[in-house]
This record gives sequence, structure tokens and C-alpha cells, in this order.
Amino acid sequence: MSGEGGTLVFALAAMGALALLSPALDRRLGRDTGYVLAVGFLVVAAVLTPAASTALDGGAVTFSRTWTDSPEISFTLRMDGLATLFCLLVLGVGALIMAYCPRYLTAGGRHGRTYLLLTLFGGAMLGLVLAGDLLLLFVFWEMTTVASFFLIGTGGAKAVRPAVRALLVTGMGGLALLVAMVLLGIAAGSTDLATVLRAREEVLDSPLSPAIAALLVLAAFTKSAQVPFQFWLPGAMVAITPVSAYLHAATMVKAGIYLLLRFSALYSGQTGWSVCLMGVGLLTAVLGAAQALREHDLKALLAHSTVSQLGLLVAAIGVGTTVALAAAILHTFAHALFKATLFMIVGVIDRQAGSRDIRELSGLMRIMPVTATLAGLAGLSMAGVLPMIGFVSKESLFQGFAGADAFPGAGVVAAALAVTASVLTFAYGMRIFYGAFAGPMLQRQLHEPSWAFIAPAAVAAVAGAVLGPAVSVLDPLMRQAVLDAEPWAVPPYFAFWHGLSPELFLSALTIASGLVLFSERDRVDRMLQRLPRPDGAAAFDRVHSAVLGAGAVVGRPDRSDSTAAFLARPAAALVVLGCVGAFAVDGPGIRAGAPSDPVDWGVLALLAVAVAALVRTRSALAAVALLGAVGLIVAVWFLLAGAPDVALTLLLVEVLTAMTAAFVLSGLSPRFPRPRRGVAAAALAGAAGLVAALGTLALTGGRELSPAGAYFLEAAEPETGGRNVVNTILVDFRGLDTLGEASVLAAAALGLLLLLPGQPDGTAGGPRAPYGRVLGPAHRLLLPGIAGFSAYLFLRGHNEPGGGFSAALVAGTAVAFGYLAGRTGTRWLSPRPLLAAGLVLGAAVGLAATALGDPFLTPFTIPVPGGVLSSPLLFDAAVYLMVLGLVVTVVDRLGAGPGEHR
Amino acid sequence: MTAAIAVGVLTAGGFFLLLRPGLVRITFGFVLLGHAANVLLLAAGGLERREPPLIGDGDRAGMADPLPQAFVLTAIVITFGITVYLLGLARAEHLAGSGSRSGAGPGGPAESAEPPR
Amino acid sequence: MTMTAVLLGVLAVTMAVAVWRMSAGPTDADRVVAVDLAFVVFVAAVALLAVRLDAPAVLILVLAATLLGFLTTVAVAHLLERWSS
Amino acid sequence: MVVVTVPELLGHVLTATGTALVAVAALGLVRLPDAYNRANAVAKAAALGVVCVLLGVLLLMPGVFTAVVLGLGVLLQLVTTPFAAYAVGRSAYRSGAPLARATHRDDLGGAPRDGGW
Amino acid sequence: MSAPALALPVAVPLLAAGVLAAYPGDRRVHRLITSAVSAGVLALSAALLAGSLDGTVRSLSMGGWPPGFAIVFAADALSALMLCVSAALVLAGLAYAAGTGDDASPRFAPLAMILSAGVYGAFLTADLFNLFVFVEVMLVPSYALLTMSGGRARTAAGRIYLTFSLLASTLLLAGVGLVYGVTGTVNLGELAGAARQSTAVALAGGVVLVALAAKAAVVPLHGWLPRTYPEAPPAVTVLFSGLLTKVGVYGIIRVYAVVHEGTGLRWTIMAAALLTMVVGVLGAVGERGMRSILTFHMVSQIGYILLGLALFTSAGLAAAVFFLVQYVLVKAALLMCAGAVETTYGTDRIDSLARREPLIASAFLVSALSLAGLPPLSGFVAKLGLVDAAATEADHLAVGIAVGVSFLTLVSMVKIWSGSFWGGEDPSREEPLLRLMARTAVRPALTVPALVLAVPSVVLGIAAQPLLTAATEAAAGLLDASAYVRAVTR
Amino acid sequence: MTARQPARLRRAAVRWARVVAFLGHYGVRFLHANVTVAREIVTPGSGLAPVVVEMRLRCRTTAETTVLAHLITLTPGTLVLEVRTEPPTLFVHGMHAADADRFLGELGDLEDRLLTALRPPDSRAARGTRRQEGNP
Ligand code: NA
Ligand code: NA
Repeated sequence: MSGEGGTLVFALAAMGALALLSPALDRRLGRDTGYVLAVGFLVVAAVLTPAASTALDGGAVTFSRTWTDSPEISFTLRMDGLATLFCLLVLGVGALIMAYCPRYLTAGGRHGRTYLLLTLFGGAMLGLVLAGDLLLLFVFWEMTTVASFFLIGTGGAKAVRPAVRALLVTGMGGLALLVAMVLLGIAAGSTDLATVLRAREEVLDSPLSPAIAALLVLAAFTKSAQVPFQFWLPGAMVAITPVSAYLHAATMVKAGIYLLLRFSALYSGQTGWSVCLMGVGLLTAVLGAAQALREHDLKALLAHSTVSQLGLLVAAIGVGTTVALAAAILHTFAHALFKATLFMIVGVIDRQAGSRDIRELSGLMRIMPVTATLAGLAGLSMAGVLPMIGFVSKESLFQGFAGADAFPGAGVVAAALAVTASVLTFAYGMRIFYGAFAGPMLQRQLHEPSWAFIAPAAVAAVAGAVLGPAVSVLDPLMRQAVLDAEPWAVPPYFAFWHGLSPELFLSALTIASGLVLFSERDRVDRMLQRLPRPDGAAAFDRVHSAVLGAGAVVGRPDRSDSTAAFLARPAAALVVLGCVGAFAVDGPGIRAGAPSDPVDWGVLALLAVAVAALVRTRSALAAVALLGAVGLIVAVWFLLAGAPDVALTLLLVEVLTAMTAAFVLSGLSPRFPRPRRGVAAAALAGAAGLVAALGTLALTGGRELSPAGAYFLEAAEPETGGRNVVNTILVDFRGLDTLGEASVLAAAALGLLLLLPGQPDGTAGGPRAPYGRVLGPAHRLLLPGIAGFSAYLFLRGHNEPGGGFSAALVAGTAVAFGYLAGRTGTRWLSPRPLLAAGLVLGAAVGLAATALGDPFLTPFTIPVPGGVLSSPLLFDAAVYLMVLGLVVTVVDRLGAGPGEHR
Repeated sequence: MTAAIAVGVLTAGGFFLLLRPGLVRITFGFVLLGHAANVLLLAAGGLERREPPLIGDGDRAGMADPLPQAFVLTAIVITFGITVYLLGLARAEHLAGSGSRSGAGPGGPAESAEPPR
Repeated sequence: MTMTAVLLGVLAVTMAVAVWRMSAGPTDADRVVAVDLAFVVFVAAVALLAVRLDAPAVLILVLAATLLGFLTTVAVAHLLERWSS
Repeated sequence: MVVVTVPELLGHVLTATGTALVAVAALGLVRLPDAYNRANAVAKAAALGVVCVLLGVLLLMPGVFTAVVLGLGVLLQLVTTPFAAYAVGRSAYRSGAPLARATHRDDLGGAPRDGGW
Repeated sequence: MSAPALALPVAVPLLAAGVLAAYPGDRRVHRLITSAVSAGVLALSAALLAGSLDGTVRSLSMGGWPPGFAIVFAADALSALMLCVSAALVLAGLAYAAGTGDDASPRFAPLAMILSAGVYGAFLTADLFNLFVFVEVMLVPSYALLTMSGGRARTAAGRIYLTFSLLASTLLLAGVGLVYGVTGTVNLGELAGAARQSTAVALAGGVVLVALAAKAAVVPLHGWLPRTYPEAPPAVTVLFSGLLTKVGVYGIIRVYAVVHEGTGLRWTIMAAALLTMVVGVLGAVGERGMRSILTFHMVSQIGYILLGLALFTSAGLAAAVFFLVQYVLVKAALLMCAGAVETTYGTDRIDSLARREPLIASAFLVSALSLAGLPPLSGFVAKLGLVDAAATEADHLAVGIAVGVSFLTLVSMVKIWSGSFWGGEDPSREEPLLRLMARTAVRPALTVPALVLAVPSVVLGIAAQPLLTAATEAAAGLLDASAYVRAVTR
Repeated sequence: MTARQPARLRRAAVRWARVVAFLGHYGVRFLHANVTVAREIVTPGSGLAPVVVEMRLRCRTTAETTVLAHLITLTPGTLVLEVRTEPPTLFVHGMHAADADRFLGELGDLEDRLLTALRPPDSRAARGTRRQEGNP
């Protein structure tokens, strides 16, 4: 990596720095910031000069650093001849535009953002042409797109839609480019641009090759505004003129051209590539020129002209011969010069005369002779008239087209179309000049713009005029660029005068026909105005809103308020999974499970009856009752399955659920809302039930006692001292699950406190005591018993059915009972202290082990007077507190009827 | 076999209630589904061994797998917490519903409570 | 042990009756009565199951269920009164 | 040959009687004409039934633990049944459950309602 | 390698939740405690991440019981990374909540702490049932936070969110039960590769995956997310966006990698991924409100992550992990911007924000471009990684869809930008409102978190390699789970 | 030890004896009622004659009223539907009360026996007979 490689990085960094600096400069210098930036651009160009000279000697300058490994992106910059040419455009035209800005932009306004974006764009464009890595090229490509979006957006409210169109069209192309780059990297085995370009054989042999070419072409077409994507470019003219001149005439739209030139090394001469580029390019050239010929707005005219010229460039690249490529390269340069000039002039006219419409402008030649002269120079160059550089490049193009050999007769067709486009070009060139500058003077008080305003345009215009005769000056640059595009080429020398060649004849034909068209302009105009105007923007908008509409349709099911609409989907998913499973699992996996206890069948029958009654009833009270009955039946099933702890807990939970439901239902209707017929719901539910049953049948009961189960049965008593194995799992072996579930309860309680704000940390007990006088005595009578029962369950839980959960739930029933009996709880029996103490105790018991150097939740004992306190008991106490906290919260927040709620 | 059928019955009933209007009924559907999951968990432990896993009370060889029981206990309690919160939400819906202008909740009046009789 | 099985069968039928009454009503008060009965049946069933399974530990549920049956009945009756007030 | 001791026999008799009483209560739930009669008959008959069953079970599974638990159970049953029955009866009347046509006197019907107990 | 500290991310937030619940008084104290705890978890997880980059898997058997019987926590690169980004998000989300005032209730802080404990636990546990428990620990506070302070729209959304989550949880529980039924274990290490050997395990694991897919909002189980998230308080949406569905996605990745060893369901996952991407982005394109668009996008982004999983190559998995991490931050930044606007102006249907709120606009812009995958931002590296991985596998349909969806993402971001950030004043707007808007401005307390979270979009794009290295290590651990399995079963 | 000790002992003995006697009476009554109601349920369509009657009480304290209501309700065939305090009144549902006044009389008898058992032996109230204001 040479020191010159470093200058490439420095150049990019400098552009970035200039960009970031520009808002600050703008605050200082106002619109004159542009001059500083112009100098900056030139300095950057100067910095690149040594590298450029190396590049023009055939030795590409590179700089490379790894960016990421996988996906592999390397920050490789590479300056060769082609890159040098485009650097020259980017920085040269950039400097002119920057110098143009200060007089164009309004005085006193804030233009920091515009300068920032313009400079940023310049940097991105520079990066794009210097990128030596496929993906890095994409990175800069997209940055130019984004910069363009925001620069168009500086046009205000009317610019929003055009900006969006431009972004989306070029963005789409950008994504095509991304895929192209990725595929190319795979096909060529590298993402290094130089390596890839050398791997022509591998790429062309790859099955991915056609796709890569198509994607590259798509990217180039969108960026370079080829049919059918051309519409975004005229739309982009809502931006201020410097933006139009810089991005949408001279540089950004040339990114597509650059891309096609760059990858000509791979695809040049491939029939598909040629036919596609030539077909679309020439079509674009003719249509764009025809469209330009009927525009009245000078800027729009120039935009269509740009489209047309880009079409010619694309077509020439498509021809793929060395001559054609060379012509395309030269014309790219020429176009940048004359089109930038014309845009700047139109901006000048706009500023000076207040209009860009040729129907309102007239006779400006008389008061703005200098401006008119410059416009004339650029116009002649565009029209391809001697002695401008445009003449040379157009001649070369004709030569190139005539030599097209993609298919028999290609040359004739291509040349004919190219001439047609050029005739139209000549005509609209005249239209510009005649429309604005000729004729009688209509507006008074106009004057020639200040020299500073037109100087940048003058530089470009004069360069265009001078470089025609002196075109050979460009030879080293152009020839190296051609070599870089087509490494096998023998690049031609450009000559101002070819002698009386066929091309000269074509040029003469062009000018003659153009003059005819111009002289018959009224008739031509009428005829053109009658032709249908293909409105790509409208078509784009239709597609755009169709996509938005489709999105709204896709999202509609998810805007539903019906809960069932959402819950049906997992049910259906379950059914689908079941169907899949039915095919996937074969017979041997299914066992009939344990020999069923005959009592099981009775329980099952009861369960079916109760569930059926529950789903059918519309009485809320019946539903509560039947839910309780189902709970009782399931509890019996658990008992039969040898799970007394589960049965006990289920019973307690069931009752508290029923009580809570009763509290809530007291504010609602005793009848459930009448549902629709629900055949679909029944079918879905039935299917889900079937799947669940089959799944249970197939996937349970087919194996011996699990090692974990055996371990717990074996180890519970010796390791923990507890005889209730389930409880030892809860508090000893898998205490973390228990801590989690207790936290769930605490969260539910805190959530209820948040959802139903009541008196701050109110104590349990509702305002009404419905059965106070009768239940009060009962409560007094039973409370000690319940408390004792709870304590018993808690303390004996390690050995017998019970434990913190069920004990707390029993205590919870006392709280609920107390509420019904109208007996308020004590101060400490309020949600906050219970929940807080539970959470703190639970986490602290676990963390104490950590503090002691053991794993979290490792059991330990604390000596207390008269024995030891084991940490599992403390842990269970934490659970107890949280469970009780939830029950107290429920009674506190749901016990009061909705009417009594604040 | 019976466990599978029980799971099926509870699942079908639960899903049917889930697909009905009214949050309370939906909540009840979840209670049924919770039962189904719990029965399934116990079945997953194997139902050949049905002695309660209480050391000293019986033959260890016949004792049920205690791990699924612990799972079920955890699941029951979690479901309880959420069920209670759901019912709280039903109350909140009712409060929000009666406090606003139209009186018809999302999904129409059928979804929210009718005023008490 | 067939004796308890028969008795459990009888209890299953009584539970079915309770479920039927819960569902059929006709008044909500009837349903409350059925709830009361369901818990009683459950308590009896648990006691008999304790014999059948030879698991005295299960009897702890007798206490719990008695208490809970009472509370459930009262709570549901409370709901009924709330609605009618 | 199954040897049955006297307490066991008595236990079986008691559990059978109790179960029968519970069944009778259920029959009452089917046959009695109104909610009041059902509440009146069922709760009490069933309570006696369950007490019998508990005592029978105590005889079948003698032991200190069972004695304490079942004794407490019987006591709790006797204490709570009337409270529950009262709650049911009162709520039935207050919710307007109709009296059977056979009811030939209703003092409460004309009595003014007070906050009461 | 045993690491006692692995329990701290769960235990300390729970302890803090208890303390916060006990002292409902001073909001500043609450903020201090929650920030300190989250910062601590962040520091710990950063250390864990640094230590796991060489392939080391740290584990902890809870209670000191033998692994296989105890619940085991394990931190490999993936878990550590998820932990790290979650803690960072919690920290940012809490700061943001302080700005929006969503933390006004004394219940907010303890609930947020419990939620974060659940998230951390879910990322750390190597036990399926324990995963279920921590998912619940995470969800139940989320129910409360979503429906916070009630109101019609929120309770309606809450009902859908809650019932759907609960259904998914029940399904998860059933799936775990079935896994236990078939295998007799819920320890992930003991389940390693089990689905490859037995169709029954694959099916039981399939139930788990479906449940997790519902939690992750994978199409067609996605509708709840765009329906409910926009109704949540702004700060809560931010927290949810980065935490909740991510646990589902993480679960899918972990279970599929360990139990299925990346085989068997490839086409199912690929189909789900592509469908999720497409439906999600179309839904977003069709929405109107800022937060609605953004939340619908979450669905689409989940699809991208699943795409990487479906590929199950080192590059694909690494890209998925990278995507996941950066996207959490990007999406949070976007939601912060939308929430800031909504909090300040009372609506997210507003115009000219680029002029009114240049800072918010900058934060939004950077994040939106990153979300759309534009270079050189983090989203670009992520999407490039996925596209590259898919193309390497010659999965051209996936490449095409990924790119197409990326384009539609751009469409929707542009829709927001052109509608709310550009665009002229709505002339129909009433004068007093206009004057109010002219006087109003987003407070720094809301701007700063959004700006801070926009920074990673740039940093993780331009300096992507460190995160890519971590993601590649995580991918290696997923491709070859043997180190993880050894750590949780030994 | 004071001179009054034996008197107190005797009073306590009397009291316990009365309680036991009452419990015996109630037990018989309870079982009899159970049989009646069971027969009623099992044999179709016999002597069901439901009433709801108002029963004025002599009970004064909450405890007395509670215990009485409790005992009435515990007995099959009788069920308290309402308790009123001003004046103390029970509304009782009876299943077999073809003669409502006789039914009330039986309830009053139970109240008398209960009060006798509950109140101290020398209490005037305990010794009193049915109140004259009677029932409507
Ligand atoms: Na004119
Ligand atoms: Na999310």
C-alpha cells in the first residue's frame, strides 16, 4: 500500500470533514460558504493528483483495510483511469457548483443543511467511484441515493412526493445492486473489485451470471433514469438548481453509467447485455429527447434532455466495442460540462427573470449577452456542433453505434435511432436558446447577472468549447479509462477532425434535420402536445398506493377488537401441528398408557358432563359453579394420580378463583352475552381437543420413571430431611422455579394495584359487610382454626402435603372470609408489606448462599434459640408472604363492587 | 388413556370458551386449559405409579414421579396469578366502559358488562 | 375395596346431579344449593379415596374442602345478593 | 377369605349410610319443588351424610392423625353447614326465587325489608 | 466453569423489586435503584460476554444440586450477548420512562425490575420448565405495564395481549410437559440432539417451538403484537420491543439449535421466516400511526432473524444474532422518537417534525435508515450478512424476499418521514392547537435517550467487527452445542 | 375457699346438665328430622307443606340469636331465611308445616329449651315461659 493509497482515504475524509464543517461555516459566512467548499473540492482534487497520475500511467492506486470479516466487507479504495475520470467530474463540477451556489442561494438564509448534504454527496460520489470492493461500492451508491433524497427534499412541501419517488426508484435499484454484488462475490470468490473484474471467465461460467448482469443493469437503469424508471429524474427538478446541476445532471445519474462501464470488463460483448443496454438506452434517448422538445419549463426540458443523453450513453456502453466505450466515456465528460453549464444558466435566468418558462421569457440576449453566449456555447456542444467537445463525442458515438454487432443490422438500427435522438436534441437545444434569448424583450429592469454568478457556468462552457479542438489533451485520461473498462481493448485516440467520415455525414444530417424541425417548431409542437404523455410518476404513485393498500389489507385482521380472532390462530396452529404429528409419529410411539383405574372412568365421565355444562351455560353464576365443579373433579383425578399436594393446591386455587370471579361478576350482568352460533368455534375447539388428546396419548406414558424422578425420590429425605418429595423439589431442588412463580404472584398483585387504583395500600375488607352479623361470629369462631390449619400446612409441608403455597392460600381464604364477614384486616395484612417482604426474603435467602460462596439457593441453616432454622423454610415463608399478598390484594381491589370503586 | 381423554375434553372446552365473547368466560376457558396442561404434565410423569410421593407412607417403587407434580404446582399457582389479573382486567374494562360516553366497549356492548340488574 | 368403589360410584352420580342442577337452575339459588352439595360430595369422596388409596395424608383435604365449600357457597350467595340489590 | 373386624364392619356401614344420605340429598335436589325446599333438605341431609362417612372412615383407618383430622372435619361441617344454608336461603329469597305453589303461608312476603343481618 | 454470579441478574432485580415495593415514596430513589441494578447487570453481562468469546461456557447449578436434577444457568456467547443488550435496553428504557413520566406510579419500578429479572432468567436458564417460569415472570409484569392506569383502549389491547400471551404460555407448558413425557428430562443439555433421534421428541419440541413462535410474533401468530403494542405507554412499548419477543426468538434459536440440532424443520422455519418478513412489512406499510408502523415492523424483523436460523450456517446464525442485537437498539430508538413526539404533542400524527425537532429527527432518521438496511449503518451489516448467507446457500428465494422486504421497509420509513417529519402544516388544524404546537418542544429528557440509542446504529455499522466477532462466536456455540451441553449436564 | 364456692359449683353443674339435656333433645330432634326429610325425598308426593313464618324471639343477645338460628337451620326441614333485630325476629322456612302455628310452637319450644340451657340457672329470663305477646 503506497502513500498514494493514503491520499485516497485522506480525500474521502476531507470531503466528510468539509461536510461536517459546512453548517458551522454557514453560520459564519452565510451563503458564501460555497466558495470555501469550492476551494476545498479543488484541494481534494489536488491531493488526488499524484494518485491520478499514477493511475493514468496504468498503475492503479489502492488502499485496503478490513471492515468486517463475515459478511466480508473490506474498505478498499482503488483509483484507476476510469475512477480518475469520474473523480475529475465529481470534484471539478462539484467545485463549479459550489462556486455557483453563493450567488444562487438567497442571501441571509440558512443553507448549512444544503451545503452539508451537497458536500456529503460529493464525498459519497467520490467514494463510489473509488470503491475497490463490491460491497463498499454499494455502500457509497446508497449514500448518494440518500443524499439525493434529502437534497430533493430541500425543495419544501412540493418536493416531498418527487423525493420519495426518486428515493424509492433508486433505492430499489440499490437493492438490486446489493444482490448483484453479493452474487458476484460468490461467483467470483472475492469481493475485491479488481479481482472480480479479472475473473471474467469464472463469472461468465457461473449459473449466477445472467442474474448478476440483470441486477446490475436494473441498478444502473434506475440510477441513470432509463425507461421505464426515467420519471423520477424530471420530478427531481423541484430541487434547487445547484442540486439539479450537480446530482441530476453531472454526477449522480452518471453512477449508473459508471457501473455499466465498470462491469463492462465482465459483460461487454455478451449478447443479452448488449441488446438490453442498446434497446433500452436508445429508446430512452429518443423518448427523452422527444419529451424535452415539448417542455416549456427550461429545467424540465433539461431534465428530459439528461434522460435522453443518459440513454445514448447506456446504449453506447451496450454496443461494447472499444470505439463505442471510448465514445461513451468521452460523452460522459462532455455531457457533464455542457449540462452543468445549461443548468447553471437556467438557474441564472430563473433568478434574474423570475421564470423558467419559455412562454414567459423572451429576448434575454439583448440584456444578458454574456449569459446568452455561454448558453449558446453549451447548447452547441449539446447539439454536437463544431467545434465543441460535444461534436467530438457525438461523432464518436455515431461511429460506435454504426459499429454495433450484437446482431445483424444492429449498427444501422442503432445509428438511425441515435441520429433521431440527436436530431431532437439539436431541436430542443435551439428551443432553449431561441425560447429564452431570442425574440422581443418582454421584461424591463433586467440586467446581466454579476460576474460571480455566471463565472462557474462560464468556466464549464469555455472548457467545453476549448476541449473540442484540444480533445487530444484528454487522451491519456480517456484511453486509460477505456482500458480499465475493457482491459483487452486497444483504446483509440480521439481526434477533433476525422475527415469526411460517415460520422461527419451523420452529424450534418442531424443538424440539417434539427434545423428543419426547429423551423417547423409550431407544427411540431402542436403535434407533440397531442401525443399521449407517458406519466411514469402517476403510474409509480398508483403502484405505491396499491402497495400501501395491500398492506392495509394484510394488517386488517390484526386491527380487530375481537379476542377470538387472535386466539383462534394458536388453536389452529395446534391443530395443524397435530395433523403433521399424526403423519410423523408412527404406531409404536403410542401406548395406551397406564392400565386405568375403573374409578378413572367415572371421574372422566363426570368431567365431560361438567365441562359440557360449563361451555353451554349462559348463566354467569352457573359458570362459576360449574367451573368450581370441574375443579373438584380434576382434584379428585389428581388424588387418584397420587398427587395430594396438587389436589390440595388446586382446590384452594379453584375456590379463590371462583371467589374472585364472583367479586368481579357482581358488577357485571348475571347473563353472559349471547354469542353467535359458534359452529366454527366448536369445530376448532373440538379439533384442538382431539389433537391434545392424541398428543397426550402418543407422547406420554411410554417410559419408565425418569432419572430425575428417581433421584428425587431417593435423595429427598437424606439430602433435605423432607419426606414430602414434591415439597422438597419446590423448596430445595428447584427453588428457582418457586422463586419465579412467587415473583409472578407478586407481579400480578402489583399489577392489580396499578390497574385498579384504590386507597393507598388499603387494608383488606370491603365497605359492605353483607353477612356481617351472621358471618362475623362464624369468622371469630373459625379464624383461629384456619390460622392454625395454615400454620400446620406451612410447618409440616416439608413432610406432609402442604407447604408455603397451600398454607398461604388457606390463610387467604381467611382473608376472603373476613371480607365477606365485614371484618377488616389488620394494618400489616395489606398488600405492600407482604409483597415486599416476600420478594426481599426470597431473593435474600437465595443470595445468602451466594454470599456464603455457594451456588444460589443452596440450603443452609441458621442457629436460633432452641434449634436451627433452615433456609428452605425461610424460602417457603417468602412464598407464603407473596401468595398471601396476592390474595389480600385481590380482596382489597376486587372485593369492593365496581360502584364502590374509586 | 383416561388422562388423554381428560386432556382432550378440557382442551376442547377451554378453547370453546376462549372463542366466546366476554372476558370472564375467556378467563374460565383459560382455567380449563390450565387443568388440561396440568393433567398432561402428570400424565407425562407416567400414571403406572400412583402412590403419593411421601417418603415413609408407602412403597417407594409405586410412588408417582414427583417432578411433574412440582411442575404442576408451579403452573397452577402461576395460572392463578394470571387468572386473577385477567379478572381484574375485566373489572377495569367495566370501569373504563361505564366511565366513557358510548358505553359500548371494543367489540360492541356484548364484550363489556351490561349494567347490573 | 370394591365397597368403596361402589360408594364412589354413587357419589359420582350425586355429583352429576349437582352438576345438572348447576346447569339447569332454574334459579340461581338452585345453583348455589348445588354448589353446596358438590362440595359435600367432594369431601365424602376424598374421605373414601383416602381409604381406597390407603393414604391418610389425603385426609387433610377433608378439612380444606369443608372450609372451602362453605366459603364458596357464601361467596356465590353473596354474588346473588349483590345482583339483586 | 376376607376377615372383617367389628370396627371395620361398622365403618363400612357408616360410610354406606353416609353415602346413601348424600345420595338422598341429591335426589332431593332433583325432586323437591323449589329452591327453598332444596336448600332446606339437601344441605342438611348431605351434612349428616358426610359426617357419617367421615366417622366411618375413621373406623376404617384408625389413628391419631385421622382422628384429629376427621374430628375437626365433622365439627367444621356441623358449624359451617347452617351458615351456608342461611346464606343460600336468604340470597334465594332476596334474589326473588319463587316459592313453590304448595307454600301455603309467606310471612316474609309482606314484611318490609330492612338492612337486617 | 462454575460462576456463582450467574444468579445475580435474576436475584438482584427481584431483591430490588422487593425493596422498591416496600418504599413507594421517592421516585428519584426508585430511579437510582433501578438504574444501579440495571447498570450492574450490564457490567456483569459484559464481563460474561468478554469471557465467553473464547468458547467458554459458564454455568451454575442452582442450590448446588447435581446438574440434570438441579436447574442450571449457563452463559455462552449468545446468552451473554442477549443479557448485555437487554440490560442496556432496560437501562435506556428506564431513563426514557423517567422522561415520559410513565414511571410515575410507585408500582412501575418494581414491576420493571421483575420483568427484567424474567428476561435475564430466560436468557440464562438451560432448563425448559424454568424457561417457562421465567417467561411468565417476564410476562405478568408486562400485562400490568401494558394496561397501566387502565382506560378503554388500553384495557381492550390488554385483553388481547394478555389472553394471547396466556394461551401461548399454556401451549409452552404443554410442550414442556410433552418433552418430559417423551424424554423424562427438561434439561436442555440432556435433550441435546434428542429430536434428531426421535420423531416423538421432535414433535414435542415442535409444540414448544410453536408456543415460542407465538411469543415471538411469528406469522401467522403475530397479530397480537401490532394490535397491542401501540396502545401501551410509550416507555413501556420501548421496553417491550427490546425484551419480550426477543425472549421468544432466543428460545426458538436455542431449542432448535440444541434439541433439533438445526435439522428437521428447516423448511418450516424458512417458510415461517419468509412469511413473517413479508406479512410484517406489508402490515407496517399499511399502517398510519408512527408507533403502529414501527410495531408492525417488529414482526418483519423477527422474520429476518428466523431466516438466519433456518439457514443454520455459521454465517447465517452469526448474521441472525448480529441482527437481533442491533435491531433491539434500533427499534428502541425509533420507538423512543415516536413516543417522545406522542408524549409531547399528544399525537403521533404530526408534520414538519424535521423543522420542529431536529434532534429527534436526526435520531429517528439514523435509526430508520438503519432499520431499512442502508449503509453504513448497523442494519445494513445485519441484512447484508443474512443476504450473503442465504446467497451462499443458494437460497435465492430467501435472498429475493429479504431484499424485497428491505425495500418495503424503506417504503414505510419514508412514509413516516415524508408524512411526519416533512410535510407542511395541516391547514385544517385549529389555531389554538397550532399555537400550542408552536410553543411545545420535546424535552431533553426524552431526546437524550433516543439520541443515545441512535449512536449504536452508526457505531455497530462502521465498527461492526467486535459485535460480529461475538455473534460469530455465538453462532459457533449454536452450530456445535457440545460445550454448552457439557456445561449444563456435567 | 369461700362459703359461696359450693353454690357456684352447683350452678355450674346445673348449667352443664341443662346443656347436655338440650343437646340430647336436639340430637333426637335432628335425627328425627333427618329421617322425615329423607322419607319425604325418597317417597314421592307425600306430606310436603312448605311455609315461611315469622317467629318473634325471646333471644336478646347476638350469641343467643345466632345459636338459635344455627340450630334451626341445621335441622332438616327448617331453614332461616331472614334475621331481624328490631324486634328480634326470624323468618323460617318449614317443609312440613301443614299447621303453621303448630310449627311455630315447635320452634318456640326449641327456643325455650335453648335459652334454658344457655342462660344462668338463676336468671329470671331463663325461667320465664313463652312470652305473651306471642306470634301473629
Ligand atoms: Na420564449
Ligand atoms: Na418486540
